[in-house]
Amino acid sequence: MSEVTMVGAITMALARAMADDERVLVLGEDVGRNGGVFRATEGLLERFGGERVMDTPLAETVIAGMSVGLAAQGFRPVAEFQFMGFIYPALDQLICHASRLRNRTRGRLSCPLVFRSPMGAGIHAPEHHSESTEALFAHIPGMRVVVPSSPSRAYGLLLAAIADPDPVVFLEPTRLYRAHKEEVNDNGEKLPLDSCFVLREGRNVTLVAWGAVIKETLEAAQDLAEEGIDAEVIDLATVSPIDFETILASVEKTGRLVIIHEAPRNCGVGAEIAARIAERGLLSLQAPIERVTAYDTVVPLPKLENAYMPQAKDIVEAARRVVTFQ
Amino acid sequence: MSEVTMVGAITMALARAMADDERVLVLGEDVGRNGGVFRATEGLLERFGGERVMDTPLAETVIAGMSVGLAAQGFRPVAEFQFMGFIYPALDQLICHASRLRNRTRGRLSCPLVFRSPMGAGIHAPEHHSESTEALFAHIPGMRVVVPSSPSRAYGLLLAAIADPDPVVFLEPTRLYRAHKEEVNDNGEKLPLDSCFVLREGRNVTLVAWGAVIKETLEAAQDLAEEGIDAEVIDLATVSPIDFETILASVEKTGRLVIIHEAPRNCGVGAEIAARIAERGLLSLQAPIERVTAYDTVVPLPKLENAYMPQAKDIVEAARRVVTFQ
Amino acid sequence: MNDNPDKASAQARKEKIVAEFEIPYRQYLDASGRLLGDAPAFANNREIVLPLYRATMLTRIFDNKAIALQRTGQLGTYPSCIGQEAVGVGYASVMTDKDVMLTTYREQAAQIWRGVTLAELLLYWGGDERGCDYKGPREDFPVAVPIATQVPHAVGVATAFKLRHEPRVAVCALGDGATSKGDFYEALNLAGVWQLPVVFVVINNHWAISMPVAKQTATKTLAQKAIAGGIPGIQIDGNDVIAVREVVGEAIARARNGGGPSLIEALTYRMRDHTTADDATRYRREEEVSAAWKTDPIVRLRTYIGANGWWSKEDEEQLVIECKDKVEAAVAEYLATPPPEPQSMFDHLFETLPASLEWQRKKLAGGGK
Amino acid sequence: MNDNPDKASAQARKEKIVAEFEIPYRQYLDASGRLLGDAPAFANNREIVLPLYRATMLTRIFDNKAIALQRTGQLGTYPSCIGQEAVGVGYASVMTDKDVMLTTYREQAAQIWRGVTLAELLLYWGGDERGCDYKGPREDFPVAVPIATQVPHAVGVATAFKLRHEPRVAVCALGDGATSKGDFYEALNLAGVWQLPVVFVVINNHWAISMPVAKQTATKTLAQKAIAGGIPGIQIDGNDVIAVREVVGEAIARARNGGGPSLIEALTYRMRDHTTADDATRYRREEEVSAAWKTDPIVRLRTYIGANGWWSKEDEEQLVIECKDKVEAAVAEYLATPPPEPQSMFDHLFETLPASLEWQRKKLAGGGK
Ligand SMILES: Cc1ncc(C[n+]2csc(CCOP(=O)(O)OP(=O)(O)O)c2C)c(N)n1
Ligand SMILES: Cc1ncc(C[n+]2csc(CCOP(=O)(O)OP(=O)(O)O)c2C)c(N)n1
Ligand SMILES: [Mg+2]
Ligand SMILES: [Mg+2]
Repeated sequence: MSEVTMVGAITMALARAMADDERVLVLGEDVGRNGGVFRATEGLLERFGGERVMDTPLAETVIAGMSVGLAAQGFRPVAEFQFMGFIYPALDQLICHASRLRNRTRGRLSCPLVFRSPMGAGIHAPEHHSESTEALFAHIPGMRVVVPSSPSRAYGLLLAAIADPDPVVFLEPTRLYRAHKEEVNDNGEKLPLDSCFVLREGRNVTLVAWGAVIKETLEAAQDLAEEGIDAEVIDLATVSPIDFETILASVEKTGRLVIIHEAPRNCGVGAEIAARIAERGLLSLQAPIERVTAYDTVVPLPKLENAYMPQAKDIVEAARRVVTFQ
Repeated sequence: MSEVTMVGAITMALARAMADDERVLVLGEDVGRNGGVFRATEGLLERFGGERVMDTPLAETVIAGMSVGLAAQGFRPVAEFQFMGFIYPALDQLICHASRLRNRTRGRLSCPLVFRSPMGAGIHAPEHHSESTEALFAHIPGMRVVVPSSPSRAYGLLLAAIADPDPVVFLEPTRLYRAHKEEVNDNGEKLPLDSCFVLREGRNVTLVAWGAVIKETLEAAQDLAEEGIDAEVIDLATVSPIDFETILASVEKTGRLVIIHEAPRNCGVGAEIAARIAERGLLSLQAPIERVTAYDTVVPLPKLENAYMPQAKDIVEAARRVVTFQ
Repeated sequence: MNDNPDKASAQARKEKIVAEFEIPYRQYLDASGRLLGDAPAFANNREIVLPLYRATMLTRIFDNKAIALQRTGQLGTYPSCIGQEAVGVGYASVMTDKDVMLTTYREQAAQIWRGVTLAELLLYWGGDERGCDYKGPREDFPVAVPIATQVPHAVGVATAFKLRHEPRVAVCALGDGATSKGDFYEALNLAGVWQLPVVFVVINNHWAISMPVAKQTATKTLAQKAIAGGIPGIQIDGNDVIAVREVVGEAIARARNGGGPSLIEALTYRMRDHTTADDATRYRREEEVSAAWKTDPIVRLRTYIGANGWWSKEDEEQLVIECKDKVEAAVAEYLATPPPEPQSMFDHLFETLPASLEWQRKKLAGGGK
Repeated sequence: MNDNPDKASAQARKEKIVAEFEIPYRQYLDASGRLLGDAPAFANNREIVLPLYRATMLTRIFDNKAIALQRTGQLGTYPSCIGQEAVGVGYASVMTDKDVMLTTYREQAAQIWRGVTLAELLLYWGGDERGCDYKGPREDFPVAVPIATQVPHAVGVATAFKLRHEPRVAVCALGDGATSKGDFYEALNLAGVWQLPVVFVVINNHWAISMPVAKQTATKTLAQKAIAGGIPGIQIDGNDVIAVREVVGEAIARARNGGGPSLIEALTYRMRDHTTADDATRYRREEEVSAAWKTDPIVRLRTYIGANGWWSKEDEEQLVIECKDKVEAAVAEYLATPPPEPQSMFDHLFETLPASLEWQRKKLAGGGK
């Protein structure tokens, strides 16, 4: 057991996966000697060598496309995209090939790859370094989208993503990379994909969130507790496909739902959760659903990023409204 | 007045816009001599010349990026992407630049461009020619997404899109291109963006749809009428931003909502509409919301595309369920 | 056209030159079917040449049949490779079973040589994914419809070979239009800097739907695009199956032996419409097409093998009958294949369908939604 | 390295050569500050050369100050152009106000010459969009952070100039790493085939964060990538402001007069960390950096103007004081600028905010959600 940050846990998971399975490769820009701009791949080159930790030219389209080729050949490429604002050139390969190769060939070829990328605002970074566009990926059939929110979940989910026989987009909230340390046992144990994590049980209101805002959501739950509002906090974790049964069961218990995400509101993943409740959980709803999200604007430069991101008090207010709703 | 198909109305609108505003340019692959693979730009080269109707090399990234440059310089580029399956290389420019240039420069530069692309299945086309991924575009702040569903709406909405000072992605259902003819008056009159069209008034259930499935939705409304179910049919038309007030008013009247789209269900635009009702229209809902959509699979090749696309009877059954719901 | 644009001025200024390049060209069998000097030895080996001829013929007859099937509503949109058969047959003939082919949608000639069955091709173009489950070349990629997107896959496959120290080569076919796309260039550059075992065969059939090459790029050749990736580039007569086999053979051998990637531009011509959905008379002149027919790779090769006394009128009639029989048998198999079950849409979406999607599969199996 | 890889073999085989290319190199002021033969006339014109020197100095002092501000938490992540000033100053000095510049994030030298104010630069790097509302060059593009994405914009701007028959040129700066991206190549190819009035200045500072050029591409030069677009390519000493001004000047003049696009590779060196968030000691040797300092464009130019008797110790001290005053004034203006109003996020999202978003703007104005 050792105390690690989330980025440390990610490095630990990468090293573990590479040690346990020689098909696992790490590639991307500056992932070698430099250990990645966030140091997520630190030490891997030294330990596993240049044939398994590959610095690529600055070319996201070919990083994505060559990963498809490597995966079809039986490797397990884990490609790092330096920031989420730079992963868009990879969308074409994800949509047209990575997510379809197995289906297109009726299982003859498959695409067990992982695309890792930092996500989210809150670190006073330059333009394009603060994106939360997980909804774009979640809408693509044939692949998974995973967002960890703690060192231990990052460790177990990344191991599961790498072991998964299908494509996984693994989005890492930069704001949490070094937010806190946690005991993580480097035992190679995976956490299940396609399932939520109930971080806090509660009777009065269900708070569903993922990624960096899990932090604010847990703070909000604390504050609410002091007001006597008992909030259940669910970390969606696998953003697509959604483990809806867990959410539904919680809403059937609490009758109230607040969804929190850092992405813009319109057509965000929160909408899908709300829609499913409106389809299958309507009768258990005792109040309108609320979404606490970023605004439908471009992520502002650092001077305004705090005004842009959902804050704990926004979550508290929303929860209060749904709980006190008559 | 003349009877035209939807693709004919689109050609008419392009010609009208080019005649009325010399800043309007048409560019893309095979849009010149060939008149576009669907003939949407037929006759424009002959009439407006090669400086305003530009055949580009086969390179979607630069088609998108050069359009940003042209727009920033005061032109009104209307770029055609040959099929929606080939527009993905343009996403990077749409997300990072077209939708942000005005905001980034505080209005110093802007991006009045239109990206046109055929969309949807149902014409027995090869792979990648049957996509309905409007949700990917709808989630991007700072731009509009418009989907016409009749010759006259295509004409008026395309004129509005071209005249609009901000980026518009204009998606044209191929299944409707030649589905039927309609009297369209080539008078240069725009239709409003950001607003729905109520195609049929009704008291018992609200059917919201857009694009090709408007056809099945209207058929369903007919069938429902024969059963004594009076359906209101709303064409969303501008998929983003959504004219929610019109939908809300309708649902407050009918108390029942069925959303129909050809795109995969998960994180589709239908989810956003359902979510907003669950937030602001919950109390007027007398039944769970239903979504009639394609499956969360890759669009199958032609042999199975009919099984994949929503059919009128699926809409009828969903409407019946919500209307008879106790 | 802009070959060495600065050369004159540079020399005038006696400028220091830091890099020089040249693009060679090769042809062995001219348009009239005459073998030119220094042709490779195999050109005189009927055991090697006749199978090449048979393969081009089978492909031609298959293509014509496929077009007929589409016209009669029995096949989907179809892109024939009529006129380009020598390219596909030529490069496929120097690949081993262990090599991997990645291509666009117009490489039936190579696919058939590689062992993709005619029935599989018909299934795919008839709108059935099962047509991509090749029983023959299990590792070959299915055709990539989005232009140039297979080129990055090819460098990935080549990287796999290199990492495993396997003597295998990835052969990637792409069109002239595809050379305008960034994917092609990014892959080319990666292949160069990692010295990957990959061969890029650029099939310059002079048209990208309605775009002639001259409107696609200002370069005098497409072969010179290799210079931007720091790899060898060469142009050949793509209707000369001897040149294709020889030059691609050299490139594959070099790649196999650690000599790195190369790019070969094969000059040929798209004799027919882009696909059955296209009408080429809208944008290209009939004279150009009829002139191109004079360079037909099949006629050329037939003249050659005939002149060598390897091929009689009877052989020809015999071959045509054989090919037609093969094609008809495939058509029968194709037409007799029942359509896939609707719920098969979910069978290979993931290795194991996520529980949350089970209800969709069930609903589809039940029919309707 | 792969220059003319096939040449030897080709000549051996007496192969037909269908295209030849060469990449020239130019330098006028060597590292020791000595002017070489056939230098352009303006090199002897103090009225032209001294402003170039002043500009490099102002940029250097501004960069150092910006780094200091970041270190003390008063500025965001900052990418200095220390060591590369001669490139930016050189090409900007031959642009007219009507020309348009498109660039990456490391072109302060050119931006300052173009009239972007120091306060605007600080605002932008301090995290405030208002820093991109340049009061000076209204049509210049804001810096593009996603690598190479400005190159397609540049060909669009150049197309606009060509369509309007305006004698204007788009100048696009990009880095060595950017040349690996498909966007760059697609734009290059389009510029070539449409013969657009655009000049691509590839700033080869030898590093892309931790990637040396040798790991970025196998090409001997970056200039040769122009060959793939069918346009002229030339390599120059980017720390020689005389060469930059002369060669870019020729290219701009050619483009302005309908002579089409060209690409110039300027050899320079990134003296400092990639940005203030980077630690270059992790991946490059100190000896390499100290060696590079010997080629410092500012020292070189100072030696030259000093040797010409155009520049005294007093002039130097005077200039440094002037620059520091300018920078301090800008810093004061920047620090005194109140942050933008939260709801200003919505002010320029669209020309007119859609009614459906009004509530969000109001909520933000009210604070909280
Ligand atoms: C990315 C992309 N854009 C557009 C298309 C539509 N399209 C299909 S084939 C084609 C022309 C391809 O020309 P070329 O590469 O020369 O291959 P050829 O058809 O001549 O074999 C185009 C534009 C596509 N398939 N993919
Ligand atoms: C598309 C994209 N991918 C990755 C990045 C992250 N990144 C920022 S700068 C940089 C290196 C750029 O190198 P180069 O083009 O040589 O410019 P330089 O920094 O040397 O001026 C990278 C990889 C980015 N900004 N954009
Ligand atoms: Mg072609
Ligand atoms: Mg660099």
